[in-house]
Amino acid sequence: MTPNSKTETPAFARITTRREFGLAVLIALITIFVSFFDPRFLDAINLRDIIVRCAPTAIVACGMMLVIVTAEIDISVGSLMALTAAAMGIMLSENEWNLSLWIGLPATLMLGTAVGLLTGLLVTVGKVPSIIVTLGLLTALRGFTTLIMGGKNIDGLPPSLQHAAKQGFWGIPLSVWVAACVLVMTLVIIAWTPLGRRIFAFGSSRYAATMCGLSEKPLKLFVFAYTGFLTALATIVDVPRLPTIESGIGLEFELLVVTCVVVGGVSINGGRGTLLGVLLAVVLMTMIRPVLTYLEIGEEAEKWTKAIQGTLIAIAVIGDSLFRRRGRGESRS
Amino acid sequence: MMIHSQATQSDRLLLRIDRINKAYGGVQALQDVSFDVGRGEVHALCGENGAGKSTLIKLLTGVTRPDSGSLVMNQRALPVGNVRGCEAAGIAVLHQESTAFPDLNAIDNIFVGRELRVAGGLLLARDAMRREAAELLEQLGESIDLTVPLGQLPLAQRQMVSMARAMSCQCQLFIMDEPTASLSAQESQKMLALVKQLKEQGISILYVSHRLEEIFQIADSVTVLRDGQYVATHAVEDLHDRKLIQLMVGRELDELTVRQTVSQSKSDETQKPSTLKVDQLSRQGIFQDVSFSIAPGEIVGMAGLVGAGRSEIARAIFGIDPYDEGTVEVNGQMLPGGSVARAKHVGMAMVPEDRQHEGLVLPMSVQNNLTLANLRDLQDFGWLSQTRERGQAKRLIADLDIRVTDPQLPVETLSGGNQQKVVIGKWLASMPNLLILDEPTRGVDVAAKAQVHRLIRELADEGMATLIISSELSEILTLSDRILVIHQGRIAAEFEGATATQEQLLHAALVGSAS
Amino acid sequence: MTRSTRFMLLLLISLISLGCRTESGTNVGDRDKLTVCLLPKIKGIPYFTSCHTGAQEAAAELGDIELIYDGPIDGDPKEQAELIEQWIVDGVDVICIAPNAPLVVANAMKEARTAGIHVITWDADGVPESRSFFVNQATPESIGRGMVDVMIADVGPDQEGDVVIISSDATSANQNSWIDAMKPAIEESKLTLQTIKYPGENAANALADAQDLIKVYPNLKGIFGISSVSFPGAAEAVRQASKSGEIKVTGLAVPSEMKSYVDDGTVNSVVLWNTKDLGYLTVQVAKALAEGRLTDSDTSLNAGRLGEIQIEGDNVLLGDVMVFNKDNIDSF
Amino acid sequence: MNQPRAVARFNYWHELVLFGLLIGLLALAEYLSPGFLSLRGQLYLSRHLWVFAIMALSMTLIIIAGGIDLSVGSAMGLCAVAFGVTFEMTGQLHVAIIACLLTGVLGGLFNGALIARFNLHPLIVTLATYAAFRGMAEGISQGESYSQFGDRFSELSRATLLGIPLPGYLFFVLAVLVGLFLWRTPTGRSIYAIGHSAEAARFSGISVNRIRIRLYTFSGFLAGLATVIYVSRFDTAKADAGRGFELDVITAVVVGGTSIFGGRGTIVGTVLGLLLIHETRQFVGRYWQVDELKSIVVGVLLIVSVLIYQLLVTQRETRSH
Repeated sequence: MTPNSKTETPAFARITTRREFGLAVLIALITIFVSFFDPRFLDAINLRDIIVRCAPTAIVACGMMLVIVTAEIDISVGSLMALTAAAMGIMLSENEWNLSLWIGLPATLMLGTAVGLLTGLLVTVGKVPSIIVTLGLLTALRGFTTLIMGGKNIDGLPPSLQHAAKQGFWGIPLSVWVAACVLVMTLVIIAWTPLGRRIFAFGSSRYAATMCGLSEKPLKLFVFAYTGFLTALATIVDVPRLPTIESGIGLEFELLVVTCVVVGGVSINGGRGTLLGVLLAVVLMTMIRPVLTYLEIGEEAEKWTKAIQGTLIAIAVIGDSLFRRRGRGESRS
Repeated sequence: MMIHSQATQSDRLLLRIDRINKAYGGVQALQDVSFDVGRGEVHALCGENGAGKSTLIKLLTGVTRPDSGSLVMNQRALPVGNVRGCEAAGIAVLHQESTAFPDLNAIDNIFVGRELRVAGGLLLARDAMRREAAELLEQLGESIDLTVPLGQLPLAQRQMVSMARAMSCQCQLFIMDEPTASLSAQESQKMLALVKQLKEQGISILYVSHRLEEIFQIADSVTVLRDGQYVATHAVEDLHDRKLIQLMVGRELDELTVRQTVSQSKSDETQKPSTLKVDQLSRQGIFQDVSFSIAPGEIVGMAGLVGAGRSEIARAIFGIDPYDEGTVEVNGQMLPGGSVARAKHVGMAMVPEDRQHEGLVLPMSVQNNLTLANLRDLQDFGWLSQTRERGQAKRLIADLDIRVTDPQLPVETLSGGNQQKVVIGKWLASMPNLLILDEPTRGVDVAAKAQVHRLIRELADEGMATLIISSELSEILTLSDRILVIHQGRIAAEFEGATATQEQLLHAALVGSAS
Repeated sequence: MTRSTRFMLLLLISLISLGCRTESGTNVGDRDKLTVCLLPKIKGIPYFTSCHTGAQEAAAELGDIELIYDGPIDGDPKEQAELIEQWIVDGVDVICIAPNAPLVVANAMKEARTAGIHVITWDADGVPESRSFFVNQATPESIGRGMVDVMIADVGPDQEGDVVIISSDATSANQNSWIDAMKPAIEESKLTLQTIKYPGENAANALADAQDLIKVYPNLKGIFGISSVSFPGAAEAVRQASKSGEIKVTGLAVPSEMKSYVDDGTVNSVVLWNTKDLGYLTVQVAKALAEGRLTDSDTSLNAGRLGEIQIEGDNVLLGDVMVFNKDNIDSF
Repeated sequence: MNQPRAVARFNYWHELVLFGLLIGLLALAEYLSPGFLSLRGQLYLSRHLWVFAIMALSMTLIIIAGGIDLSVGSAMGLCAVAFGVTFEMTGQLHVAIIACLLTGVLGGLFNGALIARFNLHPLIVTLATYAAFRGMAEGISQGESYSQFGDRFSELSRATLLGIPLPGYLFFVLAVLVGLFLWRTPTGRSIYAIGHSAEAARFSGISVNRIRIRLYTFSGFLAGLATVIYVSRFDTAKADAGRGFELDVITAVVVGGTSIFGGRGTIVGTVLGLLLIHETRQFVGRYWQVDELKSIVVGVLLIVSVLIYQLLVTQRETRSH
């Protein structure tokens, strides 16, 4: 950054140095590459499948993004997803309590929000670092879920819920509609509400925020509660799509979500990141599995799946920070 | 004690500061300070570093609260310790350090914390904010890309955005803390024009600056603080720069031109090879062609305005920052750039400007801080010797007269002066032969300051080559054998310590050449 | 800093002195009762829960048995070994283990035997010298072959076409051993094994992989879902793709879990054995072994409601794998 | 500063609280479940501890220096595969062990180089290598396990001397060395300084980057060492070795009083944290016989231990102002 560059940076240069651009190019390249091998990759049904799989990750990533923007982290969302799934199953299943949807779903959402709120309280009032709170919850909630499920899977969710999750409306499952709503809602929060601006302001500079008289507690309580709420929401719209509710639901989901948010360009030091970047990262991370299937890489190569995923994450994150280093270098300490 | 022209009409009076006291730790930052600011005037606040200006600003903006005394604005008491409350009362501030949010764009920076809203306060009035931001910036004569994060904008534009933020809240009193410190001459002129414009709109301005010519250009009246105490308020017509400097420094200038401590004649020592030799040192956009040398036992002062590049030169010499061209030689040994360890190895030591973050590890004990820079000298067969560690800490505490009851206490519990002595002591333990001191007495009380000065002189007499950077001219004049004045990254002038005067230094620092 | 030296020494000494109670181990629970530990591969999945039900039944029937059912909730074989070691210290009477990875737990099992505890394996065998008997419902060979046979039968014996396997993790020992048996069996048939997917124990990934496989291989005739997560996942994918009947899904699962898929024809046959009987028989064997009623040379055992059970060498035979379909699934 | 000085200056509150908790737990356990404290049983079951414990040492150093290493568990997987592959190729145990340690060192060096040289956030770097190391291990080994390393090797982790398993001695030697290193060497002191303020450390002439690289390399080395014990103990070298260990290790270190933000922590604390978690798991497993409870109790213990400490600290701070 030379101090005398008063002229505006050319729009093209500005776009190309952004994370979103890099991700979009990567997604495009991969798509072109795989559809060269197998044009069916671009079939509507496949694209629909990929979008459906993106939905739950995208929903929770919206909350996680805000958490990371405030320079905190929440690694308990996977276990929370299992807990809310179990709670939802127990409340709604015809083999269990068989409650009405109008009671069961709000109760599930409240449970998720409550756990998020608890995290927020421990972080703001209890002053326990968020990584520790959520690491504790990661193990504790998983154990608790297994305990209340008592070694059984839960079937018999209301058919209306299952139908909404599988077929949905106008051929698009409920989760996609909900994800779209959540994305819009989060976008509104970020761009159109004082709350969202303050969350970013706080993450950008704690010192400046204090000088402006912003207070920390309500912001952090909100981001954690919001993430909890969204996790419950993702559970409600996505889990009925699966064959059954088992205690392993959401295993390593927290890693996926955090990875998406980080790959999407949200700074782990807070303050910086865009929803578009996160969304693109979700798409990128989700499309790796189907891409490998479509490439028909064969049985032996299948065992390299994790290595390919890991390398891709490493390249996306490390390569990008190296690339971006040149543009910055100022104003952060 | 109050000499200021009492504004008799109460409607002429905007802000009354009445017998304010504030102490940090053991240091009295403000002591019984009282003065008034009139409506629609540009009121300059002057004083050397550590005089208490920043503390006063923090009190006025509600960041901290006074220990005693009252602040009255528009005949109503200011809500002390409440940022929003002070803002609502009509006080806006342009901070010295950037309080901008580097990741937010200009619009958000202007409005964070007091957003314009629609829909019953739920949503942001984005268009209105954008419009208003554009208007504000236009008033300021800036065309800024409103969508770019502020961190990517040049410094001057960031400053303008902060300015716009301050102006957006319909303030009656605008506090500007060193607004031109990091601006070029041209940009500074623009800023000054703005100040005049604001004044015409009937806004009072409390203007803090070290640049005297600016004060004479725009201020109506001047209040001088010294060592936390109120000195005087004068109408600017009654002052000239000499007198103002004298008020700030607190002594007659003539008195100062006579060196208090005359060092031994160095003439025979100039034959000795110099301890430090800097040749053609340059760093793109920061400093250029810096060449000088320091002989053993010599104290070289480095004067200049804040932001002139003094600290950056020192940091580059010490290996904290890289440099592009030139060489640094210590005792005949070439130093590779960018390695503090190497610099330490050849006997260089540096007391950095930012004591709290760079000089000390605050939560660590005094003893551990005192030994941090020469741990390797305290080891027996690879293990730290506790006896020797304790011994060294004890010796340094005694030698430097550090006031601490127990060396195991965290260093953050000490007063500023004692903390500074710890930083110096930490380096003395490694027995350097070249000491760089960056603002060695900033925020240090008078008694401790004198001790530090004596110490520096003693060390030089023992043969230490010393480079002192200070914004306090009296300090430079008192201590230095030779004085370099830095102006916009270059050595603008060189003076003999024995003959230089404050006026000469100021002139060189402001104008860039010797008078 | 001498203070801290003293402090650390103090800590160390008190810790050591604390531990110094030299009287040796006591036992869990009631001494009059026989303590039998049932160690599943994974605790908390329906398969082992239903084995547990059978075991409880036997324990209640036999009366003087205290049954402990515990195992790793994440299926970690390391934790199985740790549980065995814990039980050695507790001094239980019999440990019945379904080893997740035989080698990992072998040393612990041997030590348990040295400590005088009877060790038997069930559900899957361990290293032979580490246990006295294996309650054998199926070997990896018979499971793998069984699944392929069922698939061939479902697809039609002379049909050509593609099949795929959806396993668990690439490192899952059981699944890998079944795959080793399945490959030659598929090789011998007219079916072609296209690929193997490893979604882990993740239901969403299993469903996704199955969906993609259906799209990629148009000539796909069958999917093997060989974990408790991938079988329902594969069935669900076929159902959602409305290919029930066209693509056959088979695998290992507790019948009740797959009932809805069998009912609507997505799954013709589920390969398994009677899990309740397996748990029941295991406890029966444990009791007989502890009371000395069962020795190495025996060829049969009276196992309560199961009647006379064959013993072949050190294998107690529950019977071979069973195939559940529309006709008989309701009775389980 | 005239609050009771002796109280404020005592730096080992957390360790003392942990020690109290440990005693309380042991007493409760012995009361509820007689025979819990038998020396033989305790020593025998201590074998559950060593693999974690060894890795907790380097994790303590890294966290004190303000970093974190999420990749240690995955590094173990990679080391195990390196061990297995080398043994299969050469049939030589010592070659396999060297390969295993070397893999760990290289993995750690890779982490350290990225973090220090390119100034990347340790959480991001090790999150990436967390996935990459495990994936490479699975790919190279094709999911297969290696075994049959011989009885003598297997004996290595099971043999005892005076009732204490050999890995226990290894751990104690390492713990004492690392503890002394941290407490009594220039570099150890520097690690604390870096954790509190990397900038101030740099201004004191401490080679922050070099120390960081060495710490992560050491972490990788200990992951390799832990793998050797792991492989010996379970007779199996496989890509899934050490799955989930990173969280267990971090939990132990944090329960042991090391601040996740750096600058504070001791090896004594880590040892106490390890013991507390170990004994809690033992007690829960023995008393309730419900595996699910273990994770619940350990999770709650983690949160509560830090919560109590934070409450104590904030209280002390408010009192002193």
